[in-house]
This record gives sequence, C-alpha cells and structure tokens, in this order.
Amino acid sequence: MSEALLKVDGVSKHFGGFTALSNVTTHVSQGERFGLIGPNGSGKTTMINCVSGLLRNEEGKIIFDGKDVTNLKPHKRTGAGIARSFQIPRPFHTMTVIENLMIPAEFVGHHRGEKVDDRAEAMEILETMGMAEKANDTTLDLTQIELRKLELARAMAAKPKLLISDEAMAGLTGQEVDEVIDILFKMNERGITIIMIEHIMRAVMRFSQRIICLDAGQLIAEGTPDEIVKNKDVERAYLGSDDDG
Amino acid sequence: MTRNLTNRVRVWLVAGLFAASVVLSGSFATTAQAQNKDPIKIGFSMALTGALAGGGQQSLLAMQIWAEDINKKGGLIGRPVELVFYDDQTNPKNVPGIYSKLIDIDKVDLIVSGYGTNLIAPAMPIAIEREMVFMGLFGMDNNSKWKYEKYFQILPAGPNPAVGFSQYWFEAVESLKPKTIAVIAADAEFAQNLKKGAVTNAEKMGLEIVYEQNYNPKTADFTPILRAANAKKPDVIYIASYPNGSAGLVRALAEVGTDAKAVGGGMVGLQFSGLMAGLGPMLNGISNYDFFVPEPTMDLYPGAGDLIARYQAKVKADSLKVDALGYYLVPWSYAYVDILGQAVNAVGSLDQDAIAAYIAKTKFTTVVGDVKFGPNGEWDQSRTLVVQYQDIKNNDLSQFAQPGTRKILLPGDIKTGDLQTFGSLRK
Amino acid sequence: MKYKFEIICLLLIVGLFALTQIVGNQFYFFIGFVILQYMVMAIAWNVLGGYGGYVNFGSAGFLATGAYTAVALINFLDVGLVEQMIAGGIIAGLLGLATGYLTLRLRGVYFAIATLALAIILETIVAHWDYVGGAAGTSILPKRKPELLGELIVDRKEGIFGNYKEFLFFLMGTVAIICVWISRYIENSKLGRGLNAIKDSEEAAECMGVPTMRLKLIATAISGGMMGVAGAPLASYLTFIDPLSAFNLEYAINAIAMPMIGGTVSWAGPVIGALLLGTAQQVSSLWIQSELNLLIVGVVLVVFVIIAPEGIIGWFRKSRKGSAR
Amino acid sequence: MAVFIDLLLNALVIGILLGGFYAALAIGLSITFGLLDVVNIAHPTMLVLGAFIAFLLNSTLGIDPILAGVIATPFFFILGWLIYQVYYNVFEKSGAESLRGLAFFFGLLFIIEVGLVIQFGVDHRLVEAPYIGESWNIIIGEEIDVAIPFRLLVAFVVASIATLAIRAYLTKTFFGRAVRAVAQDMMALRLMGVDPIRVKRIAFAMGVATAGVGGALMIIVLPIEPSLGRLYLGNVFAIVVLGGLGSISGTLLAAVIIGVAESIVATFFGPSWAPAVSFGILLAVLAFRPEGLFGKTAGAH
Repeated sequence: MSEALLKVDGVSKHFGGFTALSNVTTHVSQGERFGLIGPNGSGKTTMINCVSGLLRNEEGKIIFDGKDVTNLKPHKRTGAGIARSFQIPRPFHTMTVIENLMIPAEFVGHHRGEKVDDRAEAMEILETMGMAEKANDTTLDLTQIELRKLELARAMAAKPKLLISDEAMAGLTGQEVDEVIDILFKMNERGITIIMIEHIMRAVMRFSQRIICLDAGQLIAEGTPDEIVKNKDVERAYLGSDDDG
Repeated sequence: MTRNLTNRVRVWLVAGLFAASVVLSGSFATTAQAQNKDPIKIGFSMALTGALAGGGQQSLLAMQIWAEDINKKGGLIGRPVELVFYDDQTNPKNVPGIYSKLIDIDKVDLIVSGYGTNLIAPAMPIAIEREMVFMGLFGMDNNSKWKYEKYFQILPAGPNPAVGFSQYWFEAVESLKPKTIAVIAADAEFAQNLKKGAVTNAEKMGLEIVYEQNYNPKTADFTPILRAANAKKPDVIYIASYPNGSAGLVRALAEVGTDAKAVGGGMVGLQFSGLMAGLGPMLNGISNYDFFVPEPTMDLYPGAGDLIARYQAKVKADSLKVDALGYYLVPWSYAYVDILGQAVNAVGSLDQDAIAAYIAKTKFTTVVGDVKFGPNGEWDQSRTLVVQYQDIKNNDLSQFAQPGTRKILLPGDIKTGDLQTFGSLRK
Repeated sequence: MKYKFEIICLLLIVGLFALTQIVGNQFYFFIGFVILQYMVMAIAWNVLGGYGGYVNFGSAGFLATGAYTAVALINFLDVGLVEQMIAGGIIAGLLGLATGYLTLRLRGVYFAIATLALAIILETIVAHWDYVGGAAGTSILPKRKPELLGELIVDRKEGIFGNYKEFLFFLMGTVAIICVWISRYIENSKLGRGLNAIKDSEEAAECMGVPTMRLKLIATAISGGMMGVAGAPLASYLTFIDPLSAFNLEYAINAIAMPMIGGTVSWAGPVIGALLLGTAQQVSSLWIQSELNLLIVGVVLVVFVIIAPEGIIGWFRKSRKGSAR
Repeated sequence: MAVFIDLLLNALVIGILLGGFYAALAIGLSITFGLLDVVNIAHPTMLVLGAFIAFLLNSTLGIDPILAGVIATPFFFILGWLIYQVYYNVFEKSGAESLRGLAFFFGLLFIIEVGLVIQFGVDHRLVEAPYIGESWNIIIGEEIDVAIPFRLLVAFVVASIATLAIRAYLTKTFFGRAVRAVAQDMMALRLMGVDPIRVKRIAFAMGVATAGVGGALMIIVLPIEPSLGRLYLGNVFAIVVLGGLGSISGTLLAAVIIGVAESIVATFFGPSWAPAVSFGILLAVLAFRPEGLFGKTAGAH
C-alpha cells in the first residue's frame, strides 16, 4: 500500500458536554477508496467536518499530504486538495450549473497559479457526469439526482487530491445509486482518493477498498468490506442504535 | 406572444404609474398658484408631518389667517399675498431643497422659516446667499455663528435666548429660597439648549446642582428618573423636555410624587391641547414656561384674544385636526409674518436691504405686544412667561380656555398670581 | 472597446461639471445632491447586502460616522470638504471592517439587528460627545472661499463653482459615478462572484476554496467607506447637524428599499432604485403641499414591489427571458 | 444605604413592569417575524394604529382602553389576514427571500402613518382611565417604599396574560404546533394534511391582532402620535432577536431584561445611556449566543 494521503491522529471534538468524536485515529492512503460508516449520530459528519475544516477539533492532528492542516481554514484545505460534497445539497442557487463549477475553479485553480480555460474544464467535468446539457440552467430547475451530481461535480472542479462524498446517494433510486457509484469509480480511476460516507451498505461495500466504522464518536472497527460485515461490534452498533436514530 | 404582450403592458404600467405620480403632483402645484394676477409670494417650509407637526400645522393655520387678514385690507403695497409652502416632514434634510424650490422655481418674493431650530438652520445659508430677509419661528440662537444682519427671530427669549428662556422661571422660584436644584433634560437640540441656559441661571443664583441627567427620546417610563432625582432631595426641579417626556414626567410626578417645592420650567408640550386635556389635574402645581394664556392681563397684546377666537372658530367650523386652542404658537406665527408685512408696507417695496434695515430699527406693535429686535435678530428682552397650573378639576379641555388654570407669575406687568409650592397644589 | 464603461463614466463626470457651469437654476443642484447621496448609500448597501447577502440595517450609523468625522475635522483642523470626505470614508471604512468581524458569528437577521444595535450605540456616544455638539447639535459654517490644491473652488466671480451647492452636487455626483464603477467592477470580479457564493451558501463557498472571511471584510469595509464618503458632506449641506438628523432611520430604510426596488443582483439596481424612489420622494414633497406627500411615497413603494418583487432589473430580466422562450 | 436599597428595589420593580409592557409591543412580532420569518417592520406602526383606535373609543364612547383594544382585535386579525394574502402572493409564492418584503412593509408603514395623520391629526394623545396617574405604595421599611404605578401594573398583567395565553396556544393545541412546525418543515405539514399557507395566514393574522391590545397598552403607558412607531422599531426587533427567534417565552424574558436594564441605568447611571446599554446587552448576548437567549439552532441556516 502506498503512503498515507490523510492522517487523522487522535482527533476529539466536543460540543459543550457532549463528545462527538473521541480520540479517533486512522489514515487514508493515496488513491484509496475509503468508506466511513456508522449509525446516525455516530460522528461521521463531525469527522469529515473536522477534516474539511468546517469544525475545529480540540485535540489531535489532521495531516494532509504531509502537512499539518489542523489549524487551516476550510478554503485553505480546499486549496491544499481536500474537496467535499454536502449531504443536503447546497448549490449556489442564484447561479447556473456551470457557474457553480466556476467558483472552485477560479478560487482554487487560480490560487495555484494555473492558467487554464475554466469553462472548458468545467464543461468536461459536467460531461463525465452526464450533465452537459444542463450547464446553463439555474440550479432551481434541477432534480434530486442532478443536485447530487452537481455537488460532486463542483467538488471535482476544485481539482482535489481527496474527495469526500457525504451521503451523496441518500434518497436516490437503485439505478441512480449505481449511476453515482460509477461516477465515483471514474474519479478514482483518475487518481483521486475518495472517502465515501454512506448509509446504503450495498454501495459502500461495493465501492470501498477499506472501511472504518464509528459509533458514539469512537472508532470501533476497521478493515476490508468483508471483515466489516463479519465484525460483531459493527453489527451491535447498528442493531442497538435503533432508539437513537 | 401573449406573454410578450403582458410583459409590455407591465412595462407601461410601471412607467405610467411613475408618470402619473409626477403629473398628479404637478397639477396640485399649479392650482395653488394662479389665483391672482400679481401676488406677493411668501415662501416657507413647515413641519406638517413628523415629530414637530403639532406645532407646524398650528402655525400654518395662523399664517393663513394672517394672509386672509392682509388681503382683506388690500394686501401688501397694493398686491395680494399668497403663501407658498411645503411639508419638511420635520426632517432637516428636506429644508435646503424646499427653499431652493421656493426661490428658484416658485420665485417667491419673501421667505420666512419653518418651525424649530434644526429646521431653520439648513435654510440659513440659502437666505444669506440670496441676501434675503429671513424671519425665524422659534429658533434657538440660530444666528450666533452666522451673524446675518437680515435674520429676525420671534421666540421672545431675549438677546441670549438659551439663558433668557428660563430667566423668569428662576426669578419666580427665588421666593421659595431654594438651595439645591435637579436638572432633567431631553437628549435633543432644543431641550439641551434650555438646559445650558438653566444651568447658567442656577449658577448665577448660587444654587447647587445635585442632579443633572439627560433622558433619551425613546424613554417609555420616567418614574426611575424622578426617583433618582428625588433621592438627591433637591429644593426645585428644572425640566427641559419634549412632549412625550413632559407627559411621562407629569405622570411620574403623580405616581411617585416629590418633595421639591417647584417643578417644571422648560416642558414643551404641556401647552398643547391634547396633552393638557389628557393630563388634566395631574398638571396642578407645575410651573412652566408659556407664551400666551387666556388671562385677563393678556389684553396687553392687542388683537391676540380676537385672533385666538378666530383660530378656534375656524378649527371647529372646518373640523381641522390641529390643536383646538392654539395658544402656544398661533399669535407668534401670526406675528412673525405680520412684522415682515408691516415692514414691506412701510418700505413700500420688496427691497430686501431696506426691509431688513427697517425691521432692525423699528419697534413693532403686533398680536404678541411690542416687539423690538436686538443683536443677532433676537428679541432685545425676554418675554417668555412663567405660568403655574392651578385649579384644574378634570380632563375637560374647555376649562383651559378660561382664565385661572394657568396663572402668570412673571413678567411682572402681566402677572395674575403668585407661585405656590408644588406640594400645596396637589390633592 | 475595452474601456467603454470607463469612458462613459469620465464623460458623465465632465457632463456633471458642465451642468454646474451651464444650469443657472440652483434648485436642481439641491435635489440632485439629495438623490445622489441616496444613490451612493444604496450602491454601498448593495455591495454587502445585494452581492454578499449580509443585510446592514445600520446604514445611518455609517453615514453619520462620515458626517461626524467631517464635523470633528472642521472643529479640529478646519480642513476642506474633499479632505473631510476622504477622512469620513476611511473612518467609516474602518467601522465597516469592525462590522465585518461580526459576520464571524452572526448571519441573516442576527447580523442585521447587530448592525442596528451598533448604530444606536454610536448615536448615544455621539450624543454625549460635546466636542461635536452632543445631543444639542452644532452649526457648521462652510468656508467663504474654499481652496483645493491652491485653486479657489467656490466664489461667485473667480471660483471654479459659482456657489457651494454646485460644488457639493459635483462632488456627490463624482462620488456616485466612482461608486457605480467600483460596484460594477466588484460585480464582474472574483470578489463579486465569491460574495455571490457566500450569499447562496457560506459553508459551501468556504469549502469550494472561497476565502469567505477575507471577502466579507473587504465588502464591509468598502460598503462602510462609501457610506462614510456619502455622509461627510452632510454637515456642509445642512450647515447644522445633530444626532437625530444624522442617524435618521430614514437613511437605513432607504438604503435597503432603493436596491430592493431596483434589483439587488446588479450595480444598476440601486442606481435605478435611487433615481426612482429618490425622485418620487423629492417630487412628492416639493410639489404637494400637504401630508399626502408621504402617502404617495408609501403607495409607490408598495405598488412597485408588488409589480416587481425582484426589483426592476430582475423583472426586466425575467420579461426578456419570458419573451425569448 | 436605605436610599440605595429604596432606589434599587424600585428600579427592579419598575424594570420588570416595563418589561411586561415591552413584551406586549414585541409579542406580535415574535410570531410574525420570529416564527414565520416575515420582516414586518410596520408592526410598531400597527401598534400605534391600535393605540389610536383605543383613543377614539375612549374619548368618544368612554370605553376603557383595554376593552377598546379587545374590541379592535378582530379588526386587526382581518387586517393581518389581508396583508398576508398580498404578501404571500407577491413574495412567498415565488420563493423570494423574506427580506424582499422589507420594502413592502416600509411602504405599508408610511400608508398607515399618513392615514393616522389625516384622520387624527398630529397632536399627542392620551386616554383616561381610573388607573392612570395612580400608584400603589408599599412601605417596606424606614425610608424604603415601593411605588407601583397602576398603568404599568395593568400593562404588565395584561401583557403577561396575553403572552402566556399565546404561548399555551402555540404549545398545547394542534394548530399551535402546526404554526411552530410551519417555520421548520413545510413538507411534513403537507404530509399531515395541513395546508401550511393557511396556517401561516392565521398565525400572521394572530401576530397582527396583538396590535389591538398592544396598542391600547401603549397609549396607557405613554402619549402617542402617528410617527411614534418608528421610535420603537429598533427596540421591538431587538427584543425578539434577543429572546431568540421563535421563542415566545424568550421574548417575554428578553423584554424584562431590557426593561430592568433600562430602569437600573436610568436610576443609577444616567437615563440617556439606556438605549446604548440595552443594545449593548443585545450585542454581547449575540456574541456568545448567536441564536439569542432561547433560540433553537445556531444562527447559520
């Protein structure tokens, strides 16, 4: 296995008296397809908020691409190569689809000093997503699946090394789920490391090379999909968590 | 196609609405103008809405009565008089534009001011630039920096208005031999000037100021303020307040009470019909400034009683929504245009220099008595009355139209009563 | 042509100057000044509110900051009008920067109310600051013969301008045109696009690489600075200033209402809104003698927002789109 | 020392009573703005309208102002109903942000204000009632007595009853819960078979209807004139935000905090600093709790 792109080292996060993440340590390797699972309220979203920088962890470090990014603002981390989608799509709703992609292209791409045709690149990303004909529509006219795709496309426009897909498939039909998984596979083939947070087990199991499971803010299991499926702790976490859902 | 059409209709609707408002407003102006062949136009801004509108509307009506009077007598130098005015909304920002319109578009021949210091101030530079005579209505020391020789102001507070305004109140309370004083003032222009004057007078009398605080116009309840003042045990309390503060303090006085022997001084609003009737017996014992009250000695002001009667009749007949009694401002608003009119007739032309020179040197006889202007165009002496509210029985407005409810303490030549301690007049 | 807009701006400034030399009737400069001042306020508000989605309810506080900076400078150093405007802009810009830090924690209506609170606190402080007149206000006497860089500016015979109002009108007009240029530049720049992204979703913008805090601070400083510049000449225009007139709620409300009527998405919105509402206010108050003038302003407002809830600009765009289909 | 205790006690009592009065002014806005997200800046002017109606009924028919306020309530309910109808069709239907409505309500404010000027003139108005100008003196000790002005006591009691009633209505009844749900999740309401627009319309009408009694309390406490509404515009919004959007009890508590702060400042420091102190408290609270005292979620959304 190649070297770690992302290291999460003893990260804890508290909200008042509530501990959302407790001393979590893990890593994601370069080019890996990484799954993050856990019941509702287990700390998945908190963890990726800490990784993307929307939340600051009180303890522990986050090392990305060999650099300590623990104290960097989210936009700096995006600049360094971490991009994410949002569970509930947050498009720039006053802009057209392609303008949505131009924002990260302009703010991240130019920041790195690259001189490229943003629009052409954005179009290309939309084409791989099968959204090219929607390029000039406003986001208000998009369907659920298109909004999810836009989330991923916009993250791609930031030219990330690490893409975090936060429940991009919740509420989609089986066919649509497959469509999204195909897109993520395509991105991974281009060398982008992917963290997938997902409730739909079928999707995570099919997609991930390695999975970790969180429960009540603690890392309870780590392994290949097969190992995770057989893990007793994971089973208990999911079965015993009905009441806190 | 239909969509296109509706859109176009909407474009025209917007444009039309805007145009209509412009045209509509234009037509108002034209009807107001062309009545007589060659009238003398007197232009001014007036607070017809906003915080000072109570005074503004009262003044306007008085000025309209004056115009009627003068036109009945054949006008000024043989020409009829026409008033041209706009609502300044009690907002100083509107004033420069209004005076410019009056002078440059409406081509008025004479200008007078709106009501109140901060609505007079923005018009001063325009009057000065055009070298026009400018009559002021209740401005506090507007001319002290400009020193414009064609400005004359009707508020009878003497050459140093801030001090002159409360001069008689302090003279009146001297009989109580006070040693300490509390001063409460509104956090706004006029009241602050009154406070400065009051502090000067208090120091002159050797009074110790034991409490001195300003209140914000947003204050909803005044009992804490009065209590804090009472705690310092002042012998007298001077209050410089605006209408809502005046009413609030009067109520607080009824609810909390005070041991001070005299209370009042510069409470604006207690002279207005609405507040007088609303507060009723709660006013008893308060000694306050005033400009005109229906006491028999006021016959000294020739024609004032008649003017007030006509104003009151007019308000009743046309069921106007202005102050029903009109004592506070009517004679003064009448007088400040009347002085201008007298001067024009005496000079025999509209020569602004000549009119100003005439006003500066002449002693006028008007509905507010004899008027003589001194330095900076202020009165050469203070004629601000001090009255004490006495014998108010209920909330009936008509009692305030009779003598006796407001006894004049000073000036001495029109005195109708003696100052009694605040407590002795409370039930 | 690349600099077409800039050339138009320059021509407009030249045109303004020509107006002051040709038009003899002073009245137009008076109402022109008032409308242009509103225009600058509306443009300034729109930089933060229209582009960035942060509603400033305390615009009057920034305007008054400019006005009182001018008063303090007149009392302290007796400097000229142009210097007052520059200083007013800087001080109000710094205040804007401070407001920007509020956005660290406050969004939406919370931010709006916080700006209002800031304005009220400032008003109370000014009311206690006797050096600039305190609650009683203070008279400002414009200089008889003001000079700038050795040139006599205002004098009936020898000055560049025949009188003070022409000078004030020209200055405010120039400021308005510069502000139009700035706001148009921002709209078409990275800053403008970043602010738009912030308006739509601040978290998403931050995660897409937009340095949200920095952009917000730039926007609040520019917006505050513009308002300060607009406020500085108020002292010279009114020749008397007190907290009540400088902190008038009317400024705060107009600064919001004008872009709303014109449309907040483009620089042209506040310009159109100010022209429309400002003119309606002036016309109604200067041609109608009774209290009905306020009624007309109220009706115009309600009718306009009912016909065009997204502003004139938004409405025209929609119509164009509608007929294109 | 006795003087200090006397002042402090009185300041506290008056402050609490004043808070009740402020709550009466803010409660309607707490519904329309706090719960429904409609920026009704014309609310204080509607209160003034209510105050003038109380004045009219009091001065012509001699009706007690509070009773007059109750009589006016259905009128305000209908007014609110109509306003929301227009507001919904113009703004909400097309999904426009709530701030778009600002200019609309600004215009409404002018129209009501001028209507009042035309109908009632611009003079300050007061009402007559046996409890105005009287107070209840409680002697506690030597040199310590508390004077409770009846007009403030009446305002406090009526405001508290109204606030508690509204709060009970919103928490205990099905419709009330629907109102609170409408702020958060329109979809869920639809699924429950409730028309969210109807719910909002009734709730908005309720918020406006408080201007009847609220206006009556206004004229009991202070003299009114048509432009008075603008003066209290900032205060009522500040109280609603300080309490936390959507929280009725938060509004009441915030109003009492502001009332006590103003009264303490007026007693011990200087009344002219009162507004700066109350808005300073607002800023300080927002700095630590961006969602207000009783707000549910963080200021971001």
